[in-house]
Amino acid sequence: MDVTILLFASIAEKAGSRKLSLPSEPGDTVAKVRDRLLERFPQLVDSLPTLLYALNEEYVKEWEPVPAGSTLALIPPVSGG
Amino acid sequence: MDVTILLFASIAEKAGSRKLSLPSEPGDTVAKVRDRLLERFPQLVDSLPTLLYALNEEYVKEWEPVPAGSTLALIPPVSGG
Amino acid sequence: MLIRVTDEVLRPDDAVAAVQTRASGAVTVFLGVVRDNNLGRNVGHLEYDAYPAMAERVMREIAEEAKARFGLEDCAVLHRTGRLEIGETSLLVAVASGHRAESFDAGHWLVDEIKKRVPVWKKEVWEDGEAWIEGPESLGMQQAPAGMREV
Amino acid sequence: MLIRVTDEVLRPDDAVAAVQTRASGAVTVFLGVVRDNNLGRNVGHLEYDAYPAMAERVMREIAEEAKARFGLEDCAVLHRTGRLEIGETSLLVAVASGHRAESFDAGHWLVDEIKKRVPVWKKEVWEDGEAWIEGPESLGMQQAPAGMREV
Repeated sequence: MDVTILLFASIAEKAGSRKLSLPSEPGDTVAKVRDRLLERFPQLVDSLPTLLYALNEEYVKEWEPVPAGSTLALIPPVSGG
Repeated sequence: MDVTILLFASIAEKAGSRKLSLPSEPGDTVAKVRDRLLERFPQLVDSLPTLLYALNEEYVKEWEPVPAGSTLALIPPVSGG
Repeated sequence: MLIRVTDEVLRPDDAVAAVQTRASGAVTVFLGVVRDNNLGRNVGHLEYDAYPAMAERVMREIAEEAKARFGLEDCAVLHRTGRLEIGETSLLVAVASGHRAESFDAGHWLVDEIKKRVPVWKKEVWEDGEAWIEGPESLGMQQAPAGMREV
Repeated sequence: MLIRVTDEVLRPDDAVAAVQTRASGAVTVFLGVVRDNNLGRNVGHLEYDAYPAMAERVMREIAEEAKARFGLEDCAVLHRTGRLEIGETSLLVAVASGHRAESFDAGHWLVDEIKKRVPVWKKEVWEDGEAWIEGPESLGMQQAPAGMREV
């Protein structure tokens, strides 16, 4: 099963994509999935220092596990309002 | 010339009047006009401690002069909003 | 600067439209509304009396002071008079500014000053009686006793 | 509790109607509006991107927290997405409470939290370019560097 990746705003523009799938691997964490995504989109590396992550619509830390079938969103600094 | 007196809210209800005239007298101050009004409406005496006064639509102190032709309003504690 | 004492219904959309400018990033609107209880009593409705000419004059003074003090784009103050039912809006304040902090601060300050200074009065009407409310925040409550002693 | 991410026009009257109860004496409404300048640049228009499902979830969390923390009657949070012109409302917050102090405090707190936590992003479009804004108040700006070091 895959992990669904959602990209927004500046991240989506840099990647040229808003939604994609990555194959899930045993022991996946947010950081591991993110690193596999970076291999595909190295242009995202500059965005990392301020990036947050949401797993199934909730903020998570980078060491948290990512089960197969989850949706992982990369969240650049928000600027609503 | 007269002084026009305006009464509002609880004061108007107690006096049974919202607007009346009193003859002006030389040397009139807010307090003097107020005291002549009290002779006519002694039921207003309990309201005095918290009463404010407006002369021609501006708050004034009790010692300020009241020229003939002015409008003096008795202002009980406001409760707008 | 929209300043009005009126017996007509007050609508937030109208006040927002009146204050907004192209440089406004934040608009704060405050509605004082008639609630069904006060100090433990069930309120049936309210009746507002006002000294309209002076009320508008004082509302304008307060609005001008707020505009200068908080660097506002614009502000509006409207007060309704007459009989108001539960849920109706008695006071409507709108403040437009560049950023949000000053619009919240100015809105709060405006309502505080209005409650102290504007010659408007409410009567509460209950099932079994009625009473004119003498606002605890009114200038009269805070200053008159001292003023009386000076005379 | 009205919570919505939408590409439709936001109207204060609708938000007020949604939050008001018979026990509400005060309603505070905040509108974040598109202004014609930011950090010295002339803004032509804004484009808002959002993660709608998560944005509504986080807005609801913040609203529930505000309701409990400030003892509110109710509150509403609406955020618009898509292209917004100067003067249009991007964020609409409404708070109903018994008295005014908590409605102003809650309104201000809600907007602060929304700007930190809700996954919505604005792009500024100028005559000669455009840029996604990374909000200085965002959680990401405050916490991510520390979080990165922990990994």
